[in-house]
Amino acid sequence: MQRYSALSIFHRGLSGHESWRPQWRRAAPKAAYDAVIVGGGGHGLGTAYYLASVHGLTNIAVLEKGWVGGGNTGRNTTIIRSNYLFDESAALYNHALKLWEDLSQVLNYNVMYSARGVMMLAHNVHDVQVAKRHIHANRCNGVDNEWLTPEQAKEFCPPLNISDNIRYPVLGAALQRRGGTARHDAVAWGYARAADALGVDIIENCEVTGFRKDAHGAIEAVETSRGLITTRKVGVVAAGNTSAVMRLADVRLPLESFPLQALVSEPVKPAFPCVVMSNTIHAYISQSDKGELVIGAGTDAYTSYTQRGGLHINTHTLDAICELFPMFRRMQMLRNWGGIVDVTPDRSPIIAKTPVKGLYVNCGWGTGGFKATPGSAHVFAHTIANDEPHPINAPFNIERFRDGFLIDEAAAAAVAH
Amino acid sequence: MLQIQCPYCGVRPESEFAYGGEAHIARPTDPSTLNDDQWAEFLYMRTNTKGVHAERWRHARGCNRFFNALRDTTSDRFLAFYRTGEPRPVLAGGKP
Amino acid sequence: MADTTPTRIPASLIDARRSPVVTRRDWLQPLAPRARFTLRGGADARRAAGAAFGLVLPEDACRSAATPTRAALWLGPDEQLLLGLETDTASIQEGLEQALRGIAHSLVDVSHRQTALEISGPHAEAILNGASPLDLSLSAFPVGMCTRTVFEKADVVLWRPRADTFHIEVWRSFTDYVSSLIAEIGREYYPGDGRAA
Amino acid sequence: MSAFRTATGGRIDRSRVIEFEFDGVRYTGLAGDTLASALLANGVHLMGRSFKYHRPRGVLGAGAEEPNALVGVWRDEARYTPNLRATTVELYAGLKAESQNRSPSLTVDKGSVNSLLSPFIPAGFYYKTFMWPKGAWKSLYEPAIREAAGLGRAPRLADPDRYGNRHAHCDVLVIGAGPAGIAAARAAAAAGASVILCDEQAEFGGSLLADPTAEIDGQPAAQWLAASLAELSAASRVTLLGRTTAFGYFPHNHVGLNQKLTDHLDKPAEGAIRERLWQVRASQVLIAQGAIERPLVFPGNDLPGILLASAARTYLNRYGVRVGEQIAVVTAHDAAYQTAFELKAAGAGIAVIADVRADVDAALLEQAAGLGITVRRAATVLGTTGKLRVTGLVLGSVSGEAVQAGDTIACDAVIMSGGFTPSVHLHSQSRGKLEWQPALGAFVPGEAAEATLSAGACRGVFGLAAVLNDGAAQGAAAATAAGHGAGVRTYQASEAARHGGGFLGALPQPGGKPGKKAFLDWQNDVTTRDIALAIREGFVSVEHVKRYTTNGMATDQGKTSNMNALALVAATLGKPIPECGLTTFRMPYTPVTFGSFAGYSRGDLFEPVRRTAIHDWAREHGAVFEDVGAWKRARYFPRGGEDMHEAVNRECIALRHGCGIFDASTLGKIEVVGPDAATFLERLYVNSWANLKVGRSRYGILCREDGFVYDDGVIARLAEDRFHVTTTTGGAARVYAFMEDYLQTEWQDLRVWLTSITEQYSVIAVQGPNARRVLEPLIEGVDLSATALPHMGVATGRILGVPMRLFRVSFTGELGFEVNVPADYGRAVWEAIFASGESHGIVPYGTEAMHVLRAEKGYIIVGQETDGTLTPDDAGLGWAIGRQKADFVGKRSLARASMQTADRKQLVGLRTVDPAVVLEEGAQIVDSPGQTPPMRLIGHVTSSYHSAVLGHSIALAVVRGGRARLGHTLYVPMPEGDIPVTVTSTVFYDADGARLHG
Repeated sequence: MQRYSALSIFHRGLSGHESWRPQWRRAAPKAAYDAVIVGGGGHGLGTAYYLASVHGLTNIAVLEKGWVGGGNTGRNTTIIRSNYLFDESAALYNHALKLWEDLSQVLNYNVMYSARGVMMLAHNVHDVQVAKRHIHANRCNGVDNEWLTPEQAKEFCPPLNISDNIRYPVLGAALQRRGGTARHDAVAWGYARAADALGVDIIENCEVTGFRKDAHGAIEAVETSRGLITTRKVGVVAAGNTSAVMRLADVRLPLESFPLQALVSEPVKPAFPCVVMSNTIHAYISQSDKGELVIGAGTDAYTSYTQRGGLHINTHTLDAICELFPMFRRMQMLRNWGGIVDVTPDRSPIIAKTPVKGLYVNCGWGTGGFKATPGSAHVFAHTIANDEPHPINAPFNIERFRDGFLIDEAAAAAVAH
Repeated sequence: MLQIQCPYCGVRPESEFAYGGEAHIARPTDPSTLNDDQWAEFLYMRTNTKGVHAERWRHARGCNRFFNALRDTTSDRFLAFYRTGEPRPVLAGGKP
Repeated sequence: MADTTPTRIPASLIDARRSPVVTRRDWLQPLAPRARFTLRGGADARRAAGAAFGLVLPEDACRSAATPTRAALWLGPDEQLLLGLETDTASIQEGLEQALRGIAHSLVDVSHRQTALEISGPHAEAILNGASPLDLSLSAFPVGMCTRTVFEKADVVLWRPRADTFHIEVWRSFTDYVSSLIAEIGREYYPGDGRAA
Repeated sequence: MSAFRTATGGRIDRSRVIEFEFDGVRYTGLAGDTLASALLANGVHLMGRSFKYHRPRGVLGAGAEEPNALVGVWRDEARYTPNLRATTVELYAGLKAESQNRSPSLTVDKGSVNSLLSPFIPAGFYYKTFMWPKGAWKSLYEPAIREAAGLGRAPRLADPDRYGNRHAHCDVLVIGAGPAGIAAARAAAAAGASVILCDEQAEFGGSLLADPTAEIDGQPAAQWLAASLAELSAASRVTLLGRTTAFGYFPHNHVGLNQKLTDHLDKPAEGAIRERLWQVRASQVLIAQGAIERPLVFPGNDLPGILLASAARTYLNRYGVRVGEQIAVVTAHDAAYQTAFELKAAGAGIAVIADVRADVDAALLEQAAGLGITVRRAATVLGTTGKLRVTGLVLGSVSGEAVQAGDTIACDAVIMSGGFTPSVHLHSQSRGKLEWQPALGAFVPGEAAEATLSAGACRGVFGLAAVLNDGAAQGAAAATAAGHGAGVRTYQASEAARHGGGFLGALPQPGGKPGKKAFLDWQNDVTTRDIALAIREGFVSVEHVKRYTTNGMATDQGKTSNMNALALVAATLGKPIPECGLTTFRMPYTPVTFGSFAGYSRGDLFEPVRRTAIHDWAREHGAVFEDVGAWKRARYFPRGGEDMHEAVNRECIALRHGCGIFDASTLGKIEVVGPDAATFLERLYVNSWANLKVGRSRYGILCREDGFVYDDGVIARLAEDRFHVTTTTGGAARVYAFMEDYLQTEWQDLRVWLTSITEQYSVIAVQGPNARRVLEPLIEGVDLSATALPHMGVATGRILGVPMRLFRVSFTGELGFEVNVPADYGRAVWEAIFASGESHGIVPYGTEAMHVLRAEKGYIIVGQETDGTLTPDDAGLGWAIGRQKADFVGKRSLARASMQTADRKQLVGLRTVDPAVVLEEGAQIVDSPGQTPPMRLIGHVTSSYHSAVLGHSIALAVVRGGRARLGHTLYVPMPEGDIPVTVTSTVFYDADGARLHG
């Protein structure tokens, strides 16, 4: 692997940058692999990287039907936090957060993880109760999260409107200082490059069209648009398309895929120092390194694979932003896009073995998968390598829906009285 | 915002409707006879079709009626609307 | 079911029976309190109720039937909103209950659940379209049409009794919102009116 | 007037001189100018600095495609708007504008050092560095990069302007009012279709506005335009929207338009709407957006003074401005010749026409020769000279593969044309397919995904007559498709310009290597070398190239750059262009103001403020309110400087000793009526209902099918077939929908109907030992005695003559009633009760005291004690479940083994060992002291208060296996240390319920 550094840029710059090599090879599929990952987003590429780097499985391939990082990895608002309520979730997301902290150095690729702080606003008494419950649970789990008064929130985020003249005045906020953002493309590319360097084949424009099982029902091969690939282990990490891929193996999952839109403003000089989220007003916002305000909100109401949604989602997102940050009313939307988010009934992911031997699935991240990328990939690699879940992802199995052991982050946050 | 044809009121904007999830998942008449797997199937398993999807809508801010629709989830184009209780229409070309 | 007409309500209380305050304008008026009933049930209930109410209750979707003092609005295949004079509340209820005896139905007094606004004049359509996503042109929303619908972030019943006039029935706690929003939209056409108090 | 303004011509108003300011310097322009045209008229080309290298830049275009001339504009500090394109900012008197992304000034910019460093900051350099030392990214590098990035500055004050919204419907929405759009609108209107015609510019006419010599149907184009617009304005079913950009194409022919209403005015009227969002639902959408000229890519092509030929023509013919004195032309397309000829006629010198093509139409060459203009064929450009303004063009010549260096032509402006790219943005946004037309060298709209048509240049039709006739034909087709049959008319037209040629990619350089500083994307500073580097590093998908180089991601969204970049990628990879594909076109077409999306939604119009009929009384009596959903509820009624705790303590004690009055109107209420009403509730709620007698009520619990508590409330049986169901305040709408779902889709056999009566009634809770005495004098027709109306009894009668539903219920543990009266009488009845109660020590109390009072009794609040993961049994409500019932919603889920385990979280009471300590709600619970993170958490505190009546704190909590821990000591770990607590019953007060039944 060509090492990246300021010095290497300087040296190669002197010769017109002619000597850079591809960040990863354009591999063609081989006839057989020890393991195949379906889905070339951050989670899938990361899984391949950890399979190779932690578990020594290097004869593996990542199959991507389009281009690497072109799904939700390249379409999200890049928020990173770990202040989840339930112990299981906190453990998973905090595992990820720890990996984020030195991911750039580990991958030798600047993923621009920036702990700018994630502030979640409370607008009513119920919000305050929910926020406090999170803060206490997080503290006891070793996850940083603290309560801010409105004045402290304003100090942390000067553009915030904490006056009484808005519909839902800010009563306070929960702040996770280690939360922040990272550069989404860099995560996919950094993992791709690092995995490639360990021998992983990254195969773009390769769509899975079927699975072959042996007499015992175990996976023995993957059929693809670029030919048959023999393998005994397949990890599916296909986000919004997971249901469709798993159907090829006759595995049904408790998933529904919804359109999720996000948008950015035109770039401006630094105007917004952190990430702010509001569940009550339904919006979240941060500013990218490029200067764009990055804004997201809820999903469209219906399942869809179109990667687009309605105008009303934008009007409702932006009226919320303008209410909280009235000085941004004259800012202009530069670009809007849509992703497909796969959602489980309890809004928590599935990272698990499946009823089919040799077939593993990592899905159901809903609107929040980016932040988990390194942790998700790390424990999924463990699950595939050992045919047993890592203790962190053991609760995130499929059977929990049958048995009622839900990890219901949504219900815990959003019931009004 | 989608345009949705309520079988009672005609074409209306999506904002008048509530999405009701996948259609034709009837509540078992006697849930006590189901094992946990079967019950979980009813509760949670969805086809999440990439293609023609039978789904429920309720004209919640209109005539208040539930009805069903066939929609291609790869284009969001509606292919049929029909009333609750009616069988899923067979589309021209035999596509279910 | 109790008779809902006040029999010996003090005058002060009768005066108190006022909808939430809406600033009166030429083109936007609060309507006087009225009798309102939700009738739900089948065609048999509608036939019987219509006979007692003095109207043929509309069977066609989103259509109304009206006399100078009464109206029946189709809100759903099994739901009608019956409107009458406030002073007729008791007699309407009695008449309907009698006519509907033995027929499965639901008749519920909702007189106080909602208030009514009238918006009229040459800009009524345009102003309503500031918040209503419906096609309100006369060909799409003819005189006599009525429907429950969305008005930005509130639900309303919209009824067009005359070409240049719409009635908006709205749940009482949304009256402020709907009337203020209409006033805000209408400022463009009636700049002198200011925002609703 | 300045040297660059022509003596005559143009569509500006020469009688109205307008003063404005740019970077603190005062200038004058003319009415009808844009900021860009006015500055050009003053000889100012330098208008901005680029994003990355801070290179000096002038205008490139004359419209929405402009990547360079971005300015901040303000009337006052609160109306500061960054990043506006000077080419679309209309001049008004007193306009103030400033350049951006420069420090200290536009001519001397510290950031331009980046340009010198450019060999060492190629595409994607930031992915490869800034990684050491760990942590420095956030503290050191990122702040510096952020400061350097960004364009303008964000507004700092709240925007005082208003924004509007309009929903509209039409048969045909025509987007773009150039010749194609106007012909289309006329055709559709003539057929009887309702038409909306919008155009982003201040004036309709599109290319006609810059073509003074064109003729249509035998008359000058300007006359035809005026007549056509007059005809359309007069048509009753046609709506014309100027300054209106169709920015987004949403599913089902829903198109977002942004209309600018005041930005061009000298003095907008007070309160005038600045911009309006039109949300148009069209039967047919007809796109006539025209085409955008492509720049040519050559070294040094970004100096101020180098601009598109079509822009120069627009400045000349529409604004009466010559872009230079001595102009060099570089072109691969015929149209630039006409611009050169017109500039020459207007008094400018044409230094050269360098044509990339070897074969050029003989007529053009002849005409050029006739005007004394030198034409070089098979030319290329090897560089430019100049610093803040172009001073010369270094030409070369191409012969086969070989490129020969040539001479430098002195000039003060360069106009260039690489041909025209059809604007397929909206067609593509709608998910319509694109087709590659090799002859045109362009993508044009292919199969549509929606009811979409395109006409004119945006679908590759060029030439005035062809464009008009295409517009007319497509307009008629759109009308026909919308149900208005139409005939097709044809136009005769002539124009001077020709429409042949075109070039994609970078102009040839010696040795076949990319030249230095040959820009593809002006704003984001993407050069041919960046594209080459991206491909070298393996970024071969066009989406990857775009993301790695940021080509096409600037505020112009690649309007001038995407096709050249794509051609370069294709050439480098040796693949045909269509095989490389195009990056996705994303909404919006041009940037759109946030405020216009928000529209009227701000403050109290952001979301309805729901107030009860008693709200004003509470306000007048000093209530402090809280938001509960959209409702405002009185939280407490402080007296004389009390804080919340003092007020709540007083309210609680007064109630327990005398009487309290509470506005419970926000509780959801549903009237469930029909012969099968009892059966329905039996199937839905966990409780038994068949045996509930008329005149009695019962506390009901509703689960979801997954067995978790969803809602609760008292349900009264008013008649055999009539129930009055109450829900939580927040649950009203969703419980109603939940009920309708089961009725309509699962149990169609039931004859039951629902009516929401939440707002029909004001609900006045009168609670406390004196409640009966307070109410008795006011009530007719109901015997309030304990025997006639026992706890959970329900009666109808009158209060003050007003019909009333009276519930003997208590959420406080005291003798209590809830008076339901028609809402318009709510306040009057409330006041009468309050007056009656004054001799009995009545106090108004709010939700906070209500919470304390119910917690003292161990009554849960759904959403506070429960969180969607608790079963009725977990919540201590197992007693309510109808054991004999074969089924109810959620029953099967409750039968799962996991729902029966002993270690489920169960509701318990907690007492702190120190009675003065009030636990924090949400605090966690452990079973041994001194734990360190991660702790073994076994539950959390759901409710916690100081109980004034009991004189100690109380708390409710959910704890694993809680009921088996009764009497045990547990610990609440707080940052200051563990707080020991004792597990108790959930009922802290009046455990045997004597007071309730009083």
